[in-house]
Formats: sequence, C-alpha cells, structure tokens
Amino acid sequence: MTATTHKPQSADFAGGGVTLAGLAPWLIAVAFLLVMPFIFTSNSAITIMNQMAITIIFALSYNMLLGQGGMLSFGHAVYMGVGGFVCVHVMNWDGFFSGLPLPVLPIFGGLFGMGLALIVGSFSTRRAGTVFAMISLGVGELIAACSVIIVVFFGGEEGVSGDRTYGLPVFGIEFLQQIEVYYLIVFWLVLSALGMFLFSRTPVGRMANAVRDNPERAEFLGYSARWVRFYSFVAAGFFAGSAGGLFAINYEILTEENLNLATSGTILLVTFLGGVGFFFGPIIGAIVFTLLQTVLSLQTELWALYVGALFVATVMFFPGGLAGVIMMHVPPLVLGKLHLLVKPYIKVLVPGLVCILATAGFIEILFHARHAALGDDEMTLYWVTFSHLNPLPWIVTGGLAVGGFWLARRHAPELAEAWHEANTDRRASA
Amino acid sequence: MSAALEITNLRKSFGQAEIIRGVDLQIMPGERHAVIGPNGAGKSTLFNLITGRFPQTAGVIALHGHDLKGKAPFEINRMGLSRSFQITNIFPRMTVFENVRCSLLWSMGYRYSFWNMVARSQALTEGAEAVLEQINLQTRRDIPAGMLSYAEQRALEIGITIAGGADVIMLDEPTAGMSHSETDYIVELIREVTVGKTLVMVEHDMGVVFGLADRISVLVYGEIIASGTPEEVRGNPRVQEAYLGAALEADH
Amino acid sequence: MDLVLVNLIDGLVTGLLLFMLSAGLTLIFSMMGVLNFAHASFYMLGAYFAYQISVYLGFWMGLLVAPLIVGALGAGVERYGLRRVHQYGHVPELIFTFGLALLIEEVVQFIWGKDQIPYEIPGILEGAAFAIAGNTIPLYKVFMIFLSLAIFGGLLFVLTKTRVGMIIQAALSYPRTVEALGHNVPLVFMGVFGVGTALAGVAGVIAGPVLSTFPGMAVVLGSIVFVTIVIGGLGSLGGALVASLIIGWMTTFAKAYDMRMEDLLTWMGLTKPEPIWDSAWQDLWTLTSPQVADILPYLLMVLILIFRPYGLFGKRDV
Amino acid sequence: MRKTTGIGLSAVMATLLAAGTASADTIKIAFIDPLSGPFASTGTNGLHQYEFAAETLVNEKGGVLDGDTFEIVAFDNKTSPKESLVQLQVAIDQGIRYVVQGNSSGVAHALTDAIEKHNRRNPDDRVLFLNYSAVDPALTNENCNFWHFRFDANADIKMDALTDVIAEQDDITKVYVIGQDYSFGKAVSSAATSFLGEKRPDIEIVGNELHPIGKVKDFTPYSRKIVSSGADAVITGNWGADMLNLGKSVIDNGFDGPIYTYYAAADGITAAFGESGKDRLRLVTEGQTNPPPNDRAAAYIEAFKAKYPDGNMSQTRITNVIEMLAKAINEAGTATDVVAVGEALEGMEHESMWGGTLYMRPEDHQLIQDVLITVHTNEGIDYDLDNSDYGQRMEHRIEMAGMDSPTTCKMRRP
Repeated sequence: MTATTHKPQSADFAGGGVTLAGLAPWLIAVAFLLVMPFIFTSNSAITIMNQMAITIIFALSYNMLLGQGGMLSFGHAVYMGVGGFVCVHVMNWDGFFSGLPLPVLPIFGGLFGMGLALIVGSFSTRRAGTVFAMISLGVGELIAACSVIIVVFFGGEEGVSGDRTYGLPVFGIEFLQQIEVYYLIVFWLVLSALGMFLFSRTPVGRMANAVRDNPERAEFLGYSARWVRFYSFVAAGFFAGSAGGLFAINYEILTEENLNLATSGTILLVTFLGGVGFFFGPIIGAIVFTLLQTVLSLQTELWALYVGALFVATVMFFPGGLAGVIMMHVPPLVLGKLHLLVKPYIKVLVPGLVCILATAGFIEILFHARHAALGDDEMTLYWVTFSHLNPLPWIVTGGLAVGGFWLARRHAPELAEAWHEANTDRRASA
Repeated sequence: MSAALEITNLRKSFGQAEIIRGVDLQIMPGERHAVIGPNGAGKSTLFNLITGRFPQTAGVIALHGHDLKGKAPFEINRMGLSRSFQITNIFPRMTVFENVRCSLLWSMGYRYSFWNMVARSQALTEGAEAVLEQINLQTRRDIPAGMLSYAEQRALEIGITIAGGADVIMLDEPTAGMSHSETDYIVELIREVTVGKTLVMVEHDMGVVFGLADRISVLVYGEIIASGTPEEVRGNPRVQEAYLGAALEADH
Repeated sequence: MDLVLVNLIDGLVTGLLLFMLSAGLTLIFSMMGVLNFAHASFYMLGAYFAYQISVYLGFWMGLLVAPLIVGALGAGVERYGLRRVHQYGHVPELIFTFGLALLIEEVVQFIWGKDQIPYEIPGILEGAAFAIAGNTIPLYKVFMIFLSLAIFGGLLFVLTKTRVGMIIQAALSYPRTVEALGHNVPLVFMGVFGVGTALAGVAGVIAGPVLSTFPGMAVVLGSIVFVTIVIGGLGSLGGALVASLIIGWMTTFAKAYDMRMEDLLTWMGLTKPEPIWDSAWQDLWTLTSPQVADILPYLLMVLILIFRPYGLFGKRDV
Repeated sequence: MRKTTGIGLSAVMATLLAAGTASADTIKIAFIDPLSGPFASTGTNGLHQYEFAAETLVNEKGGVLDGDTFEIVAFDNKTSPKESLVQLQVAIDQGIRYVVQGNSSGVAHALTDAIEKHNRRNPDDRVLFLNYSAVDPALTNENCNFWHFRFDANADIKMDALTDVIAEQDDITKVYVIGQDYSFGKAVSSAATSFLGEKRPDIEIVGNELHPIGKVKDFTPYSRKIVSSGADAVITGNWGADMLNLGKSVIDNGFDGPIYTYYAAADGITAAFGESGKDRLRLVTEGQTNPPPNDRAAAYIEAFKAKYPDGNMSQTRITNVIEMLAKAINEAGTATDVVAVGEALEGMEHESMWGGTLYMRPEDHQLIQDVLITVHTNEGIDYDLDNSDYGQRMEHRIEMAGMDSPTTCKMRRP
C-alpha cells in the first residue's frame, strides 16, 4: 500500500466559475443532510449527527489554520469555547434572548470567537511554525486555567448552562426537540462550510496557501505573510466561535472541557485523520472520529488505544489522511485504470483487515485476562462468547493475525505493481 | 530623467567582515543592467540589501527617488520592485496557474480581500493566462508547481517575478545550474518579458549577460571596479585581472 | 528567612527535575529540529519500568536498567517512526510525537491499569536528612539533587571532553555543516534521541515515587517541559537550565507565599467593591498567587515569545 | 464520503437495536460514569458494585413487581459533561428511565439540568436521576429539582459531622483548610470555616487556600506552609491524585497531626498511603465496613470480594440506591411512571444494610443517614481496601446527620 510510485500531491485545485460540476457535491450533500433524519429517526442518532455537524464546522475551521495557512495550533478549542460561553450567557439574558430568534444566536459566538482571535492573532501570527504552535499552546493553557478561576464568566467546574427554548420562536418552532435543533445545525453547517470554502477562493484565502508554502516568496509578491496569516486566523476564529454557539444550542451547557488542551488536541487529530490537504478532508475526519468515539466506545473500553494507533499509523503512512487516500485514486480513475486495482486490493486488504481485527481481538482477550475480575473469564468478542482461559481463542486470533499479515505482505508487491501500472499513462509515455 | 534605482555609498558588514564596501550604482529606467563578479564578491549580498532582506550598515538605496531603508520586503514590492531567487522559490503545492495568479493579486488591487472570488475575475484569469503564455507553460497549467522540471520551475519563477507588473525586475542568477540549451532558452525568455522594464540581474557567468545587458557593473570584493557597456567592460584590464585571478586561485 | 531557604531547596529539586527532562528535549530539538511532544511520555515509561523492575529486583536495579530500556525504546521510535515521518516536514513530525504521546498513555493503561501504582521510595532513603526550623528536608530529595547533579556532570563531561560530544555540540549550532563533514547523522540522531529519552527515563525513575506514578503523570508534566525549553531558548542547554530553575523557584515561591491580587489592586489605588460576592470582578479581587502558580510558566512563555521569539538564551529562531 | 455516514450510522443503529431488544421485563438502569480515562478505575469499581447489588439484592430475591429484574447498562462518559449528555440521550432512546451517576459534581450538574429540561419537554419518557456520589450542596439547594435524588450525604452535612468530632478534641486549636479550586473545594472550605466558627470559636483557621485542580505536580510548598503555620489538623476536600500527593507531601515534610478528608480510600489510594498514613488520615464517610455492622453486611462484602478480588466495597451507598429504588418501584406499583416512583422515594424510610436508618428528605431529595468518621489503619480491619491490609475503621458515628440542616431548595413537583 505504501509503495506508491505516485506520491499524491495535495494541490489545491481552484475550480473555475460556478459550474454544475462544482455545485453538484454541495447539492448532494444538502439533500443527504435533509434526508438523514428520516432514515435515522431515533433521538440518539440525531444527537450523534448534531455532534458530527458541529465537529465538522470546528474541524473545517481548524483546517483553515493547519491545512490552508500552515499554522499548527494547540489551542483552537478556546475560540470555540469562548464563543459557546458567550452564547450561553446570551441565552441566560432573559430580556434580550426572548426577543432573539435562536438561529441567529451562533453569530454572537462567531463574533466573540473572532474578537478573541483578533487579540491573540495580533501577536501570535507574526511567525508560523513552532513559535505559533507554542503561543497557541500557552494561550490555550492560560484560558483553560482561567476557566476554573474566573467563575463569573466560565462558571467554574460545573460550567454555565442555559435553556435554548426561551428564545423567540421561529415560525412557531421553539426548538424543544432534537430534530428541530438538527435542522438548525444543518442550516449553519451548510452556511459555514460554504463560507469557508468560498473564503479559500478569495485573494486572501489563496495567499494563505501561498504563505503556507513559501512565506518569503509571498512577501515579494507584495503580501505581508503576517497579515495574511492574521486574516485566516481571525476568520477561523469566527467559524470556531459559531461552532461553539451551535454547541451551546445543542447541549445547552458549556464547561471547562470545551476549552482545554484535550479538546484542542482532539480537533488536531480529527483534522489530520481526515486529511489536511483537501477541503473535504476534515469533514471525513469529523464523521469518522465521531463514529469511532460514540460507537467504538460502546463496544470496547480500549477505544482510545485503537484511535491512538490509527492516528499514529495515519501520520506515518498516509500523511494526506483519509482524503489523501481517496484522492490518490483520482489519477487511475482519470486514466480509466481503476479496475486494475480491484483484484490486488482484495488480495491485500482482506488479509490485512483480518490481521487488524484479529490483532484487536487478541488485545481484547489479553486485556480481559489481565484486568477482568477473578472468576469472570467469560467474554464476548465478535458475537462469540467464550472463556479467556480457553487457549483456542488465543490461538485463533493470534494465528489469524500472523497469517493475515503474512498474506498481506506476500501480495503487497503485486499491489505496488498494479498501482504503478494504474498510474502510468501509456499514451503519454509511448 | 531620474534613475530607477540609485545606490549611494552602500556598506554592509557581518560582524567584523565588511562584505559590501561602498557601492555606488545608478540604473536608468528601461535599462538592462547586469552585476557580475567572481564567487564571493558580494553579489548576492548586494541583491539582498536592495530587496530589503538584510538591513544595510550604511548608505542609501533609492527606488524612483524613495529611500528603501527599513522597508519590509512586501512594502518594497508594492513600490514597484520585484525579485526572483537564486534557489528556486515557488509555491510547490499550488498549481502553476495558481502560482502566477497569486503574483497578480496585489498589483490588481485585491489586497487582503475576502469578499472577491478569484475565479470569478476575468481580468485575473486572463492576466495569468497571458503570463503563462509568455513563459510557455500553458500546457503545464494545472499541475502542482513542485512537479515541474528544473528549467520549467526557473521559467515559472521568472513568470511570478514579472507578473505583478513591477517596473524594476531583479533576477538573482536566473540561469544557475542550467545546461547550455536551457540557459539560452531562459536568456531569450528574460529578454522577451522585460521589454520596457528596468532589469537588474546578478550573474556569475559573464557569457550569459553579454548579449542581454545594456550595461554591466563588475563587483569584486564588495566594490564596483568597472561599469559600462559590455564592450567597455570586456576590455577593462582590471576586470580581466579579477576574473583571471579568481580562476587561478580556484586552480590551486 | 528559614522558610526562604527551605523553599529555595524545594524549588531547586523541582527545577533540577525539570532540567533533566528539558536537557534531553533540548538535545533532541537542537539536533533534529523536532519538538518531541512525547518526551514526558518517556518520563512516564521510566517510572513504570522502574516500578516493574523494582518489584523483582529492587529500586536500584530499576534505577539502572529502566533508563536503558527507555533509551532503547526512544532510539527505536526514532529509527522506525520519526525517520519515516521526517520526509514530510516538521509539522507532521510534531503531530507524530503528539500522537505517540496519546498512544503511550493508552498502552501504559493497558498494561498497568488506570490506578496509581505503589512505586515507593527505597527504605534506605526514607526519612529526613535534616530539618530547618521544623521543616524537614527528606533524605530522598537530597538524593535527587545529588543524582541530578551527577548526571549533569556526566553530561557536561561527555559534551565537552569527548569526540561524540564535540560532534553533538557542533550540531547544536551548525547542523548542516556537521552533516556535510560526513558524520553519520542518522546514527547520531538515533543516538541523541536515545540518550535524550533515557534522561527523561531517569527523571521518571526518581520522580515516580515522590510525584506518584499514574497514567496521567505525563500529561501533568508534558507541556511544562515544552514551556521550559521555549523560555530558555530552543537549542540552548544553558538556557534550559536557567529556565528550569526559574520555573522551579517561581512556582515554589508563588505557592509558598500568599500574594493576593487584592493587595496589588489596592496599591494601584483601586477600592475593593463591597460586598465582593456581588461584584463582577470578584474573581480578580480574590485571586491569590497559589491559585495561579502553576499557570505562571505559560504566561511567562507567551510574554517571552511576544517580546523575544528566540527565548532567553536562544540563538536560533524557535 | 456521504455514503460513509450512512454505513456508519446504520452501525450505530444496529448497536442500539441490539441493546434495545432485551426482554421486556427488565428494568434498565443507566450507569453513566467514567469507564475510560483517568477516573476509570473509580467508575469501573462502581459499576461492579452496582451490578453486584442489582444481582444480589434484587434479581436473586425475585426481582420487583411481578418478577421484573434490574439490569445495569453501562455508559462511558469519560468524565466529560458533553459525553454524559450524549450517553444520556442514548440511554433515553433505549427506553431507560433511571440514571445513576456519581463521579464529578460537574457532570452531575450537567445531567440534572439536562434531565430537568428533558422531562419538561418530553413528558412521555421522563427520567429519574439517582445521584449516588456527587456531593456539591448546590444540587439539593439552589439547583434542586424533583427528578434528582442524592444518596450520599452532601459536603455540608459531612462537614457538619466532621466538625462535631473536631470540636470534641480540645488539643486542636489551629486548623489548616486546603482544597481544590472549584465548586466542591470551595464548598468544603466555607463549610469548615462556618461550622468551626460556630462550634469552637477558639479554633484558629491558620490557613485557608485553594490550589488548581489536577495541575499541581509537587505539593511541597503547600506542605511547608502547613507545617510552619503550626496547624494541629488539616482539613481538605481533595480527591484522586491531588489527595494522595497532598497527603504524602504533608506527612513527608514533617506534619504530625491528623488529616481530615472526604476521599482518601480505595482506588489505589489506600495502598499508596499504606503505613505512612496510619492513624493520620481520617475520613468522613457513610457505610460501616470495619467492624462490619451485622452479619448480612459481612456476608455481602465477602460475596463481593469473592467475585471481584481486586475490587473494593468502597461505595456502600450503592446498595442503598438499589434497595430503595426497588422498594419505591414496588410501592408505586410501576416502573414506567417515574413520577409515581419519585413520589414513593420522597420521604421513604429504609433500614440500611450498613446500619442505621435512611430517610429521603422530601424538601430537597437529600438522603439523611448516619455519617461516620473513620481512620486509615491496619488494626482491627476485617475488610481491607486495595488488598493492602489497610482499611477504614469506624471511630465515630453521627446518627441521622444533618436531619435538620437547612435547604434553600424550592421543589417544583410535576
């Protein structure tokens, strides 16, 4: 898999004007978002989708820094958090909130997130690289620490809660139900995603890429690298803040965890997992991560271990993230040679998948054997219940892991060759 | 007519060592001027002083009569001076077209706009296409610049440098590391794209500039030892001595 | 006055412990240009390995062997992980070490569980060394001071008196030149990474019993080590030492003396609003220095980065 | 890419459906507490105690109503308020009507608030919140609601009991109060000051301070202040690593008085203190295990330890939660109408397995019970903690502590 002849270059293709082809993904996405609640009707599914949508906005905002502007931030959560806290305070401001339609609320979050970014950005964006990363870490820690000290605004450990239903009803909707909140969030998701996408197509958005690639050259094109970064940073602060506003609407509570380093680290993980090189990368990352977090954590206590391993593997082998992996297949597709890959893929991926699942199974058995209560040797894995004292499951998972690895290794050269072939344009080279 | 670029008694020291030792230079608008000299003469330092990459120790650099002292690179660029780099300095992850388009943004007045869509501007697209045509890279339009060949990257570098419409163009060893045929191609390209502009180029190889430059200055050990038309410079005994001396030293 | 002396000693212990971590991190950064986010995780591994060894062979074997294992692990991480990521640039490297830190924490929990483990001071070092005005200085702290000083002596000797040390020192200032001189830079990288992580391991071994050994110990210390070397100036060992001591003393004194914001504000001529619990500024007025002691280093770092982006003693840009 | 969502969500649904198809005559109780992350061990141990209590005290005795059994469904909230709310929603979707939670008052505040809103907006599937461990007084005072029942004594009641004991000790004249800088730490600090001022005006509070929660690496400077203040006793509300590190540091640096605290037992802390904390640590707690109050309790602990040899019978109030819930369901005659169950719980009296009477005070839904002061020791310990030979032995018993304590709760009933 890794032996690719064609390193994917995450070039930023800026499309032409408004074309049907350019619009199609958006329309499909919107249609999908509108239909989703009819497929998954339970409140918890909607809650998960809400969470996903908020994470998508946040991750896209983060990628304005990391992917578009080359700024690695360890403190992006504070902009979302502060925006969210402001929105909860607005909710609690009876006289004002009762005259305010709820869908407008995230704007306040956005403005305050932007305001904070304006202040911090004024000194942090002078440099990119490590200086920026360290300042973001320091500011992040400071604000997170303040959250337990400045109780008036952050509410201490228990945070601040509000009630979204006290806002001005919109067409008679009071946002009592999750489904109503879902459509509100979707509205903002589409709006924000479009806004961020279009931002990347503006002169300052384009120059953000230029500054990321080569700040010195950008300066000799008449642009101050610092101010280009600053504008991206402030814009990212706005979208992060509005994501915070949506968080406030969905959960009606903001706490210290919305600001802390762990949340900032998580969004880095989400974004990188999805892929920083493409606009849609963070969207994939947010979806996959939310599912991992909610579904996998229902299945296993070790979910964080798997997510950590997945993340490290992504950084090591697929620095383009999931989006990068998907986009790797565009050249073969264009050349009409994608079918060449199907068979080698099956030959490598099936044993590979077996190997991964078996390894996970082995780890689960080991974990159970080590940490389960004495006498509690019954465990269920992949719908099979057995005792960890029984050597058979150990042998089966261990054997499958080794066997799968061996098979995948054996077929890897074949895949590499097919990959090379699929990426070679015979017409050009002939 | 006032000089496009005027340098008076320019000095630069790094610690104890004085690298530029009192350079005076006047370059008229529309002139193609080459600064040549052996290795270690201070050509690149001079270049970086003019473009604001290093601060000068003493002296004055004036662009169209405006002092450049203390100006950041982007400010100098906005005053109408554009430069290339000796080491290829493009935006490798962006497409060729994007590279050129970015270099047009400021001069077309977009500044830090976040309300215009670049793709919707006819002028931007046409301007970028025109530059691409000038540097013969239309066919490579949509591939990432980092995947171009070396000569193509140099051509793109020149394209980016001239695209902004600056009237003073500074090129730092544009043919460094190229084969003969590539060099000829780039020289021809430079000639075409700098018509009507002031060109200042730094070059190690004398042969490259003789056909191109109107005037040549020779920089040796931080001083201009000769300045004049190519013929004058070629005949100057001090120039001969400097280059031969350097060549002999290199032999040892 | 006696208390000042006691606090100076306490601050010294904290500072030296920090330095043992930041020295390794500085070495690694100077050589490879990568900030190792997982550095504190190796510190944690040091404590856990030492505990596991001490269960069977006693504390002293743990002190001897655990850092070696940690160093070997570190070298392995460099060889098979970091070197691979290196080609993508510094930001992915930083992200890689960040992911590694997450992973190590999970693995530690997987192996040793989520509870604090009973990693104890050896019997011979229990008890008080001496007392100053009723404040006892535990023997173990004296041991920590001497051990860290001995390690720095050794480090200093290696860096200044041996050939390897010369290469490393040269690489601190002129990384490219050293490579050009034909030294096997990848091997030096691996070695330095191994030694740096081993130092972190030693810190873990000796800090584990006093600062307690639990899966969160890396997170608690992790970012503060970063802060230390940024304040000191990246690539400067001397800067790392000074910054470590500053942070050690600053936090110790801020905790030891109740400096109140109220006094400062009154001194500035402001009047305390009464009753304070109805005021929007209550949190500011009631702030005391122990409350903020542990976030002071972050404040210091941000200020230093704003006004001196290369840190106190750094020559190179961060 | 959108397709991924579809597949992924159907996986969610599959999970939910699988969990939802359990037989109809089980009464499911959602256990929302940390099962991963730094507090996972406390959470996991609590879960085991719940599962054991449900099995032994209800299911094996024929269940409730017409043989309905209790099932504990575990949800990992990772100690995060946000995750707790997501898990609450999942639990409600599974038709669960009872939620138990205890770790972190922050999470409890988020849950009680969310449950209150949920019950108001969705009268058809209301939920009861049985808080077994979060002791922030606000939960049964200004932030009280009908759906929240607290089975632990709150921080004020515990401090009231603790200061009763301190007040009897004439040799204590100087006390140092230290705590974590957040709501619970502050509550402990203000309660200590006001109760001591009331009961023993001669005791001097020589120090009263807060430190950042979970951020302090080295408590030495604090210990120095405590030692040099000449304090005879320390009162702290610290828990987890902050408790362990503070306690060890204070003892190591020469303090030789008692340390009065709330949470310094089990989850590795008892083992880590070991000999050094002997006769020094005194806990205010409930649920007597040493000596066991009666044979039933002894048998219960032994059965639990037989099943979970690494576990601790550290949260005895869990049996009270299960027994009282079962009793309330039987009294109400229904498990689905939580209003009726809630009304049955209000004012309920119950004989605790651990001795003493329990009374669910209707005004604020605070359980009134006997509060104990125990000491960390290895003498007279029948049931140790962390298998360390050390455990908590009862020294004082304050019967029906806080029976007449004031509350600001204005309960609004449905």
